[in-house]
Amino acid sequence: MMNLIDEGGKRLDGRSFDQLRPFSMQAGLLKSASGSAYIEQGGNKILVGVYGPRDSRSRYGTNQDKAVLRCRYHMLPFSTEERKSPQPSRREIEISKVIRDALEPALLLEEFPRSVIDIYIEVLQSDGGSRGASITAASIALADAGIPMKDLVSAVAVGKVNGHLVLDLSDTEDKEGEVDLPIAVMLNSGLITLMQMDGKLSEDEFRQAIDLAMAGAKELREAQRKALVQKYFKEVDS
Amino acid sequence: MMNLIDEGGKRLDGRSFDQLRPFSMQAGLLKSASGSAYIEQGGNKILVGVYGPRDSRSRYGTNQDKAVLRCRYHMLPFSTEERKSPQPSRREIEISKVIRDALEPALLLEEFPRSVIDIYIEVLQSDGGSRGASITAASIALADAGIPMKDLVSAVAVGKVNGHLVLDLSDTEDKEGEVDLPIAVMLNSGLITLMQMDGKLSEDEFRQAIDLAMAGAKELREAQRKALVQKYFKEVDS
Amino acid sequence: MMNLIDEGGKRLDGRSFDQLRPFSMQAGLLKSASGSAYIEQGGNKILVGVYGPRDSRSRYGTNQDKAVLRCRYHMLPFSTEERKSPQPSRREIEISKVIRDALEPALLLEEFPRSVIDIYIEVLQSDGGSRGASITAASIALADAGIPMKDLVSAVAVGKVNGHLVLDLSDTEDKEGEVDLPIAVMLNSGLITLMQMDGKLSEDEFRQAIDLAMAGAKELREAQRKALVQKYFKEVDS
Amino acid sequence: MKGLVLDNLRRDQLTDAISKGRRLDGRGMSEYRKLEIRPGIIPKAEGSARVKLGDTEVMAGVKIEHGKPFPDTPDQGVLIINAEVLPLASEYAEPGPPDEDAIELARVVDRGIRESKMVDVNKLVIVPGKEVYLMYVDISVISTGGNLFDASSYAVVAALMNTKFKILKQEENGSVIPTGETSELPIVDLPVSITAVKIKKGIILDPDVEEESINDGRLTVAYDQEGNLCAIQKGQASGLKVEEIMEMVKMGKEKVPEIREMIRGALEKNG
Amino acid sequence: MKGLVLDNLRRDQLTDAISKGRRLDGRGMSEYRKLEIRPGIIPKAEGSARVKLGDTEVMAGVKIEHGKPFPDTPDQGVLIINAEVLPLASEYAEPGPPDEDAIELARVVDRGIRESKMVDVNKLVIVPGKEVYLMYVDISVISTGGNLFDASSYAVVAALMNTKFKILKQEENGSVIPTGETSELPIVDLPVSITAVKIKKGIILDPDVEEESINDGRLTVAYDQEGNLCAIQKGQASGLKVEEIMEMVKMGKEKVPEIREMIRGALEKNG
Amino acid sequence: MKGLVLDNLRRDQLTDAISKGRRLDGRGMSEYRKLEIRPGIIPKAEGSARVKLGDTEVMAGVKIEHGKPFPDTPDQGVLIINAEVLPLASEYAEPGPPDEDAIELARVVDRGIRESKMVDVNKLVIVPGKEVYLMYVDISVISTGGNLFDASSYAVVAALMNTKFKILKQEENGSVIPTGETSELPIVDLPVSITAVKIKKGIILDPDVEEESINDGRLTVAYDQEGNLCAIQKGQASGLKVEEIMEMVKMGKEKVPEIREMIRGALEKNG
Repeated sequence: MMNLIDEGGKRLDGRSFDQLRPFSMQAGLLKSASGSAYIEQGGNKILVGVYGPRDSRSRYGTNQDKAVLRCRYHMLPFSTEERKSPQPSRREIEISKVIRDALEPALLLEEFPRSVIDIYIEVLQSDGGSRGASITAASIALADAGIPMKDLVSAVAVGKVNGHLVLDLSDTEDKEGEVDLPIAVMLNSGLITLMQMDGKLSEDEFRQAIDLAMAGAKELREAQRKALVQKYFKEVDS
Repeated sequence: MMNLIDEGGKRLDGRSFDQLRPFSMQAGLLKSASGSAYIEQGGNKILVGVYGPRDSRSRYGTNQDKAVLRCRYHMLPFSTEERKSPQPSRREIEISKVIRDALEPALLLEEFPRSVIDIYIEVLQSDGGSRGASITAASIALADAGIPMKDLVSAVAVGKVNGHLVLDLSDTEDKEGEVDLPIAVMLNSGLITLMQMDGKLSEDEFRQAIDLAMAGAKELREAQRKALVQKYFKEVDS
Repeated sequence: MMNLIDEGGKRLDGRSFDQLRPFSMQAGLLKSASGSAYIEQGGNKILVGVYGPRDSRSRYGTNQDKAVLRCRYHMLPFSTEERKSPQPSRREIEISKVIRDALEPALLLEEFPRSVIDIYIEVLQSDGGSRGASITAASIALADAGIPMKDLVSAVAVGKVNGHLVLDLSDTEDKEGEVDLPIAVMLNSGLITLMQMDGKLSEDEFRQAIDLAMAGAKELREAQRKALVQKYFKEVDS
Repeated sequence: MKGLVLDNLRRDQLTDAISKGRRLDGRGMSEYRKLEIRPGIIPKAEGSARVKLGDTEVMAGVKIEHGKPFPDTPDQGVLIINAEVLPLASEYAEPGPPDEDAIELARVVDRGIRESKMVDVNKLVIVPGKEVYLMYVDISVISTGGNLFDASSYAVVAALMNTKFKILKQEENGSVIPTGETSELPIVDLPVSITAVKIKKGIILDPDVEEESINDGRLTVAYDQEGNLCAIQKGQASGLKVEEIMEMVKMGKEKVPEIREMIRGALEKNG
Repeated sequence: MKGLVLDNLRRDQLTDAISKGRRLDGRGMSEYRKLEIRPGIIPKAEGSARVKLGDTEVMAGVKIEHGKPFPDTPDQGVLIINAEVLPLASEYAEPGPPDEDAIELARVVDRGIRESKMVDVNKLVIVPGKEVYLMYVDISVISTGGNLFDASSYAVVAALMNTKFKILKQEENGSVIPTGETSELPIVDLPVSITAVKIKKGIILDPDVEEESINDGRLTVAYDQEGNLCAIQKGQASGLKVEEIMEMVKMGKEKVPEIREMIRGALEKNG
Repeated sequence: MKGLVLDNLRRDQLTDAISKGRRLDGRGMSEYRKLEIRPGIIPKAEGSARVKLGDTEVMAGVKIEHGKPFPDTPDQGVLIINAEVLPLASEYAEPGPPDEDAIELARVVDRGIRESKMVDVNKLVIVPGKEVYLMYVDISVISTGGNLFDASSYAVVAALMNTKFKILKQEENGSVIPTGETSELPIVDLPVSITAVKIKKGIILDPDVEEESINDGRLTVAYDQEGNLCAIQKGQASGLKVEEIMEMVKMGKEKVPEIREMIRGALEKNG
């Protein structure tokens, strides 16, 4: 097992167990999209564009009662250690689905029957926790697009590393550690909209891990809010 | 040349030249399908589901005068000696077509204009003669779906093995023998609806081979009828 | 550098710098196409069929104001030194596009709104300059189809070989030479509708190269006209 | 995903019953439908099993081949799990390559097996770094009657436990040939997948197709032999409260021994 | 397959004539349309031929490469036949990968060649088990005027007979290089494909596109040099009686020598 | 290509201005929009750059791998350029494999780089004929605001100049491993792509998305360091007169030094 925690209880990058990686978020940088956001979190660099609500072009995906939400999580070929082939991988297809399911509960899709909302997530550079950062950013982009929402969705992974529960796994901690547990949550209602886990946890550890994630999500949510406010004032000022 | 016939005139699996492999057939085991059937014949294990007549979803395939018959012959990845790749092979595409052509003459498709009937053939385990067994089973499934038919279609292969004409080739006889000649027939009218051949036969041998196939088909047809009756009484009883 | 010009100023195949390869053209040899043409130029053997104007089948490609022009440049698997895989290569896709753009300016597409014209180019055997020969032939096929045109489009490549500008590159000259510069032109108006270049030319050389191409195009245009006349008289005679 | 849409009456009946702690088919909240596991039904495959769980029916087959290991795990055998929903499995199924639902199914089952460390992949090496065993596991869904995740997981677990394969060795000239002996897979755990759904405020295990169509949140958890959680997948576009999740985990954990015994029993009966 | 639909008048004229033992274009029941075979028209290909049969036109090209043999036939060269109907071949054709008709066409032609043992694949080995010749034969349909099976088969047979390829050898370091010599393929038979269709009660050979559109059953038979049947494909969603099949086989067998002579003649004129 | 369609009023304003030698955004006929080049923004990639040209935004990334050379250039490294227009780049973009526009984009950028001989591929060999460096260059279009060809070309040029990669060697046993040292690419030229369009009778450089939508002919020319033209692509279904082409070439040539300095400057600031 690789040594990921030093004697002073610090992680490889100097963080404490409950500390997030450095992050920054911006809203509204794409001109042609209805809404957009950019996030950096650790080595992740992720751009999200939202288009819609717009008329559904294909009859296949139309719903008479609400907008259809579509989501594509996509890694650029140069975003990974080894060049990623441009065809969508099974991993990307699954992540696209769980991200869509994590975001939909926050949206009032009933207000836009027969239309479609597209979320395009482009991972420019990937690091551990890219699905969480994608959700956090997509949430900003949806708000930026003016789509009515019950709450923002904030997401982060908790993991187990050398036996310790730690917040916001880096790539190395994800690969060399024991557990990866990404969680997305709407903090107002406390509803968890994404949860996946790889690796072994006891029931007690699992319960603690959720609490750790909640604390991290709270911090991220504050930054999401700030990014939206900043965008708003920029628009008012200009 | 591999020795496929012993001194006593018996085949590797102990059969005489004109003997079918052990077989069993069942009708109506899939709950959601309009009709279904399961056949085992030698090592073949084949499941057939029929859906329809139902509204044609695509305009492309619609016919104003009769139902469109579609057929997919598909081998499960673990049905063969070497794992079969999930993409449809050219062999599967050709067999799907000849099976469809073998079954259509038995159906009164004119009664269902603008609709489509789907035949899904799943080879769970493959052995020699899987296309014949597929036709025999699909025929039961179509009858089970209540689609009006002129006759059942019964199918079996004849082959030439170490110079002898034999009925119902096993996998080894197919691969090591000289000729494979699958035939499908509607016995009431004597109309042959499928015939393919690989390997060399004289005109006389060919004529004899057809007679051998006819005898085999008769036996299979009796079993098809029984499977349908059994299903009927099960329904009446329950 | 390979020696492509001999001491007497002749090219490998005995041509002078400004000489076209032997060529022949025929109009109207496909029975079912609206128009067709066949060209041989050097080792190129190219068949073109035009279908249309006909009703657009897909709504996607329909234009309310004019006919949609579609073009496929396709090499047969045995047309090249190494067998060409049947899937369309990126090169074929790009060439299809530039050929379409080279032909469209000559056509009065406004006369056929909501319809589609298909140009199918089949390279039976390829040699240097196949895109030029394709345009020259497609132009004949479009005229043969009776589609109203402002002018024929005539095309040929100029190149630089051992430091000399030469007309109508052969395969070897294309591969071993320094520059390939295919040009398509409507000679009546002097409008250049296709121009691509690989390799280095000074501004002056570039200007001279265009003149050389123009001279070659003139010769080809005369042959295009003859092929159409010949077809016309054949029809009148028969 | 296209699928069943219940009418309002039926929906209300179902939710009413569940709110009173009952289910319309008479099952208890934690009760599974009838589970039948038949291992070894495809003799041509190195391992196989057919699982019926109520109206749901799934087959899994294992084919063992050999080839290069993944670069980052040069000393481990390779496990590859695929899933397809056969077009005869329901009126909504269609032929074609796996869609996102089939891909998710394969990946969730895969994680349960992989993270439990059920198969000791370190023992599936022929020549370290060069030649290892490749385990291709294919899931074929024959009937979609609800709770595909659990049924598929049981089928794969049973098929792996049922697997017998030819031991291979590499010759001096590089070619890989059978030694003539066969072996079972090195099985070191027996993970059990349990799926719970919330319907209004009630939580039930093993949803059937109707229950699944109206669920307000799904959680699939795989448990290893020591009672650890080893893989989780939340499903459905909906939210779950922490207490609900913990309740689901608890109900699942209590259910595991019963299911594990059924899988073991089926294998022993067969073996 | 989308294609020609005849109007009723024309249909009746055709069937009436055939019921009286005549065909509208004046041909006898067993008579083929004008057959032109031009081998060697694609010098870049190792072998090639263009065949016109009435309005039907087909090209076949042979490319010879080298590579590994199939595992189950380590000491044989490899024959791979593909077919595509070019989109300019008819108003119903469309660009795209081969559909089921093109796939059937390739496979039926393939079986006639392969089962007749026309090419002695045992002689197409460079290093047994390691390197063999790969024969890629591609059929390109230029005009669909009826009876594609026979026209394509003749084109492939002529292209194979016309093939000249570079003899290869393997060097000590493993690379495969030309010896500098060329060779023809080891041709040991000359199979002939004959297609018959039933229209009402009449049987005719070599149907044109109109006859094909109203046929009540098609049978394509390949015959080897000794008069054996070596490959059969029944086509069309319809049934044939045993007597009808035997009649078709007989008419075909009688026709074979004439066609075989035409193919041979075309090759000799060219060679 | 689906895209912007201007209304007649706007179209007339644009063409009127250009006929008077002006542009609506105040630019001169040869003037480029604001150009920002940020190299090295994807540290995980061996090389990268992000380019903004007005509203157009493009990223390029370089990944260096190793593998076999192409058979016809056994002693050269391999350059492979791909492009995709991300679906977030405009309301007309859609997810999926590259369409003809993206393929053309990649190939035109490729020719400019390749024909200028910017990278000395003869130096990118590990073992001649066996192992060479493979340069995968991927263009990702983030915003389509006109003149994608130039913006993409600058991004690729900057990314290649920014590239640092691990030097590899082949061990005796055949495996390829890093030596521990890194290197820049052997850059020997700095090609500059200039795109001109004709609108009515006016010629302008660097069209924005509106200008592009009404252009009557486009010409993209890449120039090497010595002022030679090294790649050309005419675009648009329209014709250009020889004089117009020569005018475009001249305007381009005059513009080149300014752009080249900007690229160099961006790299130096970063390096």
